[in-house]
Order: sequence, then structure tokens, then C-alpha cells
Amino acid sequence: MLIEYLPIAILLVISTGLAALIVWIGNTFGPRRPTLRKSLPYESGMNPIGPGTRRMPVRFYLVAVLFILFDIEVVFFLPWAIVFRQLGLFGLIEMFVFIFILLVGYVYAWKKGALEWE
Amino acid sequence: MNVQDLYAISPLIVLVTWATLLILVDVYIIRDRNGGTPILAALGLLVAMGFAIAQTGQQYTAFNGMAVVDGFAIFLQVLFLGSGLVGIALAYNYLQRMGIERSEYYILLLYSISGMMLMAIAADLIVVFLALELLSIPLYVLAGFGRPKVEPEEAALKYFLLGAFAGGFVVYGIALAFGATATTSLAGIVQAVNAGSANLTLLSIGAALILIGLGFKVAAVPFHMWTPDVYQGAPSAVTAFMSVGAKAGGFAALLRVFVSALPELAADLSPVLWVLAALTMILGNVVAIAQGNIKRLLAYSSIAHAGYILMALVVFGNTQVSSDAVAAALFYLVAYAVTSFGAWAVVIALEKAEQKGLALDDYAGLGRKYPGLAAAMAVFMLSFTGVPPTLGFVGKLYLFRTVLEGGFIWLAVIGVLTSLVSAYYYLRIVVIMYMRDGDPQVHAEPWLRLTAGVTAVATVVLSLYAGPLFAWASQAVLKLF
Amino acid sequence: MTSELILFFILAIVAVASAVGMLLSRNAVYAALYLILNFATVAVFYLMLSAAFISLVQVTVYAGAIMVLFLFVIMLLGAEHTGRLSESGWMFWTPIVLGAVLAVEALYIILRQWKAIPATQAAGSDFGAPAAVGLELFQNYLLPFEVTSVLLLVAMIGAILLARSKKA
Amino acid sequence: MLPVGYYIALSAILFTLGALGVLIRRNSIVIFMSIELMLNAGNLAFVAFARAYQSLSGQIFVFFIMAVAAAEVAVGLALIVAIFQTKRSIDVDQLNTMQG
Repeated sequence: MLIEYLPIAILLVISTGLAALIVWIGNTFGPRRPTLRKSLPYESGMNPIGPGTRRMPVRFYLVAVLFILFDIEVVFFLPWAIVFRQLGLFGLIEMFVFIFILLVGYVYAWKKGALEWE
Repeated sequence: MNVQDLYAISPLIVLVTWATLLILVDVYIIRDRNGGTPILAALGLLVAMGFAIAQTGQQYTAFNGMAVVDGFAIFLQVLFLGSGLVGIALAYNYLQRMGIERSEYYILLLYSISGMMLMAIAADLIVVFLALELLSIPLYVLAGFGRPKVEPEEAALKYFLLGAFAGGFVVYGIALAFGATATTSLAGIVQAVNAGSANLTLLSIGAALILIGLGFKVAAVPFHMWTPDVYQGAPSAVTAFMSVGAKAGGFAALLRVFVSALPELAADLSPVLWVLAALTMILGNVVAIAQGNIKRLLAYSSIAHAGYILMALVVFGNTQVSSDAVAAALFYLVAYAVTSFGAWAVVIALEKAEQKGLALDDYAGLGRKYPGLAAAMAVFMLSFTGVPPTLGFVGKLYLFRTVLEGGFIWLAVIGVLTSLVSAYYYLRIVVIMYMRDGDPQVHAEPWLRLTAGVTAVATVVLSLYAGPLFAWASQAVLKLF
Repeated sequence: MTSELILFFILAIVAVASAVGMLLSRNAVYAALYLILNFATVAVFYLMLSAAFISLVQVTVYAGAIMVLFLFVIMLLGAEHTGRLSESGWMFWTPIVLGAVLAVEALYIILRQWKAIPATQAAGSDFGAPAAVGLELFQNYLLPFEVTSVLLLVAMIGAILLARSKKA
Repeated sequence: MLPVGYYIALSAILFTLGALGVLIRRNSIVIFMSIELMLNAGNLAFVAFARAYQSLSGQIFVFFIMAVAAAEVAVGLALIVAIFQTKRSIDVDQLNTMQG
């Protein structure tokens, strides 16, 4: 029963192992002669200012949130699509109502400019 | 599914459809900010209320036992829709004055009410959970509606974190109840318990976790930490709606789940509820004495009143008393809703921008300058205390009677004693209004005056006709599975 | 049985260790990564409990989308180094002691009730497959399903409102 | 198959750890992640019981919990972002503008 998933497990082990191996090899055999100038982060030849991580604009957040909410919608689509024929017209109406409600959300997002990139 | 199923949730369908269409109307037709959205939203509430009242006297389950129509559900749906109407009336001028008017306010309000209505008709724990989230998520957003100011945002984040924490407890509690009985439907749980196939230990733990989660929602001690901060920080119109709606929604779930599905667990859970109710009454009333801010004072007052309603839940295992207890709890919810909305209307009338006008001292001189408003506030304070002839008095009378019939004499004694304590801080407000000199500033807005006036009159007049009203609440029985 | 038992214990140790790691790590990014590891091991448990479709959703939606949003917000705010624990001693230790007592109590009850909790029988091969889930979901759980869409709509409006009202 | 009690015991441990996280951490994002851990423990218990009773309704519940979690995340993280913009901090101990 669980044996069906053995190929996936093997794939996981090999890919993780390979990635670890490559990092290990690089770390172990690569020559390493650090100097002050080399270990500075590269910023077009200038001396770097401020922290290395950079903040992202909040606009990304809205797009990501909308993605997640519609992602959940898709989770419900999949089992529906498989049994769609068995459910018949009733299932179609059911899904139509579901999509309509979420479509209103899409229209709202669109009209309020949540999808615009300014 | 058939037509009867749809008819069972017709008030809910009307409200959700209305709110969803209102989004489209708002986006395409009303464009400007102070358009007709509040009026349209109120109209939707009235239509839904008509559908709810049309169901009076019916009793059946729908959607494979997911939903149930009974007197309890209809009574609560009407209560929720009514509090939605008051919520709109309180917000209408307030939002304009505070410069935070957006039509989404009313749309989210409608969705929150539809969550509460779903809670009233829920007959399956999965529906209870979804209803809990549907009523809470719009409230998180509404609590933060005063953006971009610090106080509302803080209130919203605190409310959100504790609400989500409570949701975690409810989920795990439901999981254990499912593990104990192999079903999540309330009828199925009753059957499993009666057939002896249920694992009662596991079911008790599950029920206790559900109780913790809902305890956060109704602000029972020791799960009350958020209430004062959230009530103080959120816009007052939202606080007013939250203090009535969210609390009634939580109690709807508690009453439905414990009274109709879990009476067998009374031996284990009644003592727990006893302690919760006693702690809530004592702490809410005692800490309220020290408050100098009216919003915080009303927050502790709302905690204390949750304690009184919890008293009705203590007798949930005693089938002879429990239907009376449900009626008493419903009656008290109505009394609390009317009184509380009135008090908040007065608070909103005195509130100024930047959290000003909320100290108790700002009420000095109100009796001389605005006698009508002061008289209304005095009525609400008397009703909160439980002095006749007010709704609060009658409500407490019925509650104490039920508790005594259930044999919990000491709990009733605690209830009476804490009511006496509460007289101190409620009457202090009356004293400040009439005995001290001051120059209070009041916003004379028509909807606020109307709300304060109507609720004040209702508080007194309805108490004179308490008998028929209680008889009506008594018909709002739970369908037993 | 034994191979499954070994697998269970290895994964259980990983799950508990990653949860503890999330609790104690001072960097919020590490906390999120630990939680993703935890969700991934739970996905394997779902497979062992013949819930194939849920396992898939767990990886794609929970670990894949929701946790990525968490990481995203941490990066967005540059808030990774605020992951401080409670400063005062009793605020830190009281919950831990209470939690430990609760957990021991719960385990004691579960272990004492060992026989009462039903043992698992073999499941049919299509138990938990998308088709079976779909039939159950769309025939018996119609009401919750439609409520879910309303919930997602409300969340959408709320998120847009909170993220954009700055401009006004 | 393993007895389902193993899974329930594990989920109880995870739930307790999640609740603990809410109580001992002060960073609101980490608190929120701890809440997700609690929900996840609930899901694990549901799936385990569903397997034990051969009842799919436990699995259906998990879908709804995931959908609710997504909705909560959308609103909750938006609130956290909003408060960071005004206050430059998401530490719950510093959320003390209001006091009695």
C-alpha cells in the first residue's frame, strides 16, 4: 500500500543526497583564501551600504494573497472534475454558484485596482 | 437536496445574495463614498428578517442534518438581523464623522451577520466551525477599520490572534469529538452516546476544548484578556456590534452544542462551567470598578454579563430545567442587546476624534445640558445593574430562577452579590452625569438619538410586558435529536 | 508492521523536533522553514493513513502556498530578527510547565484508552482518492462547500481593504 | 497498519507545542505560525480517526479547515503588514497603546 510511493521516496532521497553531496564536495575540495575585499558583497564595485536583504514592496503581498485564495478554489475543482459526470446537472449548478461567488471577489479586486501595478 | 432544504436556509440565502450583489452594485453603480449602501444593506436585513419570521413554528432538519430549523434558530436569526439594523444605525453618522466611511463596512457587516445566522441553524460541528469563522473574519477586518491609526490596528491584530488561537482549540475539540463518536453531526453524537458506542472520556476532553475556544468568543474569564483592549481600540460602532453580535453568536453555539448534543456529559462539565461562570461574574464586575475609560468599563461589563448568561449553561445536563434555561438565556441576550446598544449609542454621541471624550469625567454635567440623553443613559445603567423596572432586572430574575431550579444555590448567591458590586460603578456614572458640573459636547445626530431613545423606551416598556415576551422565548426551544 | 513502525517513529521524531525548532528559533525565517518541514512530514503521515489526496493538498497548498506567503511577509517586513522569546522568566516558564503537564495528562488518557480507540483495519484502495472525496464532498457537504466560497470572498475583500486603504 | 492511537498521541504533542508557541513567543508572525501548527495537529487527528472509522467525513473536514486557514492567513498577514507600516514593530509586547 505504502510501497506504491517508494519511487517518490527514492527520488526524494537521491535528489536531497545529490544536492548535499555537491555542496559538501565544493566545501571540502574547493580552495579557500578569503581576503577582506573578497568577502564583501558585490555592489557594482561600490562599498555596500545597509543590510544585505532588501525589503519588497507591499504590492507583491496582494498578488500573493489573491493567488492563495484562488489556489484553494482549485483544490475544490480537482475532485469535482473527476466525479463531474456522476454528479450531473446538480453538480454543475453547485460549482457554478461557487465560482460565481468567487468571481465577485475577482471583480472587486479588479475594480479596486488590486491587480494594477501602478 | 430539495426545495425544503433551500427554504430552510432562505434567510441566509437572501442575506448572502444581497451582500454579494451589493458588492457589484457598489463597484459599478454607487462609485461615490456616501451613496446608498447603508440603506440598501438595511433593506437586505429587513427582507431576510421577513423570511426568517415566515418560518415561525416550523421544525425540521435540512441538508442531510447539516442545518436545522427550530424556534431557537428563528429567534436568534431575528435577533442577529435586528442587531445588524442597529449596527448600521450606529455606524451611519459615526463613520462620516471619523472620516472612515467606506461602503465595505456595511458589506462586511452583512457577511458577519450571515455567519451568526449560520451558527443559529448549525446542526453539525463542521457548520458550527465554518459559521464561527464566517462571523469572526469580517469582524477582524471591521475592528481594524480605523486605519491607518494605531489603536484600531492593534485592536484588530489582538482580536485576530486570539480569535485564531480559539479556532485552533475548536478544531482540535471537534476532532476529538469525531474520534469519540465517529460523526460530527449533533444528532449522530446523541445517537452514539445513547447507543453506548461513544468514548465518553474522549468526548469530554473534546467538549472541554470546544468550550475553551468558544469561551474566547464570548469573553469568559480566564479567556477574556483581549476584550478590554479590543473594545477600546476598535471603532465604537464596531465595538457595539461586536459586544452584542459576536457574544450572541458564541452563546448560540454553546447552547446548541451543549444542551442538545452533550447533556450526558453534565457530570464532568457542569462543575467546570460553574467555575467559569462564577469567575467571569466576579472578575468582570470587580475589575470594572477601577476603569476610568467608558469603553473599557463597558468591556468589563460585557465580560460580567457573559458570566450571567453562562449561568444558564451550567444546568445544561438537567433535561427538566434545560429548556427553561435556554429560554432564560435567550431572554437575557435580548435584554443585554437592547441595553448595550443603547449605552453604546450614548458613548458614540459623546465620542470625539483621536479617542477623546471617552473618560468618565467627560460625562459630568450631561444631566443638566442634555437631560434626554442623560436619562436614557441612566436607564441603561439601571438595566445593566438589574434594577426594576428594566429589562435587565427581568432577565436576571429569570436567570436566577432557572439556576435555583437546577439546584445551584451558591451560584445564584454569587450572581446576586456581584450584581450588588456592579451597582457601584454603574451608578457612579449616573452620579457623575447628574451631580457634577461640566460642559459635555454631544454630537446631535438623528440616528444616534433615535437608537438611544428607542432602546431606552424599549428597556422600560418591554420589562412591563416581560411575561408574554418570556413566553415567546420559551417557544424558541431547541429541537432535540 | 515493524517497517511501518520504524518509519513512524523516525518521522514522528522529525515532526516533533521541527515543531520544537520552530518554537525556539530566534530567526523568523528559520521558524517558517521548520514549520514547512513539519508540514511535509505530516503529509507523509497522511499517506500512511490512506489520505492520498489530502497529502497532496497539504504539500501544494499548506507547505507550498500558505507557508511561502508567511516567508514572503517576513521578507517583506524585514522582520526576521525580531523573533525574541518572552523576556521575563515566569512568562516563559509557566506556559512550558503547564503545557508539559497538559501533554503528559493527554498522553496518559490516550494510552489508558488504548483499547477504546479503534484499531485500524485495511482500507479499500480508493479510500481517500480524489473521486471518493469528491462524491462525498459534493453530495453530502453541499452547504459547507458553498459557505467556504463566501468565506474566501470575505477574506479577499478584507485583505484588499487592509492592504490598500493606506492610499485614501 | 499501526494502531491509530500512535497518530493521536503525536497530534496531541504537536497541538500542545503549538499552543505553547502562542504563549511563549512575542513575534506575531511566529505566534500565527504556532496557530497553524495547532490547526495542523487537528487535521492529523481528523485523518487518523477517519482512517480508523473508515469514514470519509473526517477527511472532508480537513479540506474545510485548510480553506479556513487560507482565509485566516490572508486577513491575518494583511493585518500584520498594516501594523508594521504604522508601528514598525510586530512584537505583541509593544502593542500597548491602550491601557486601563
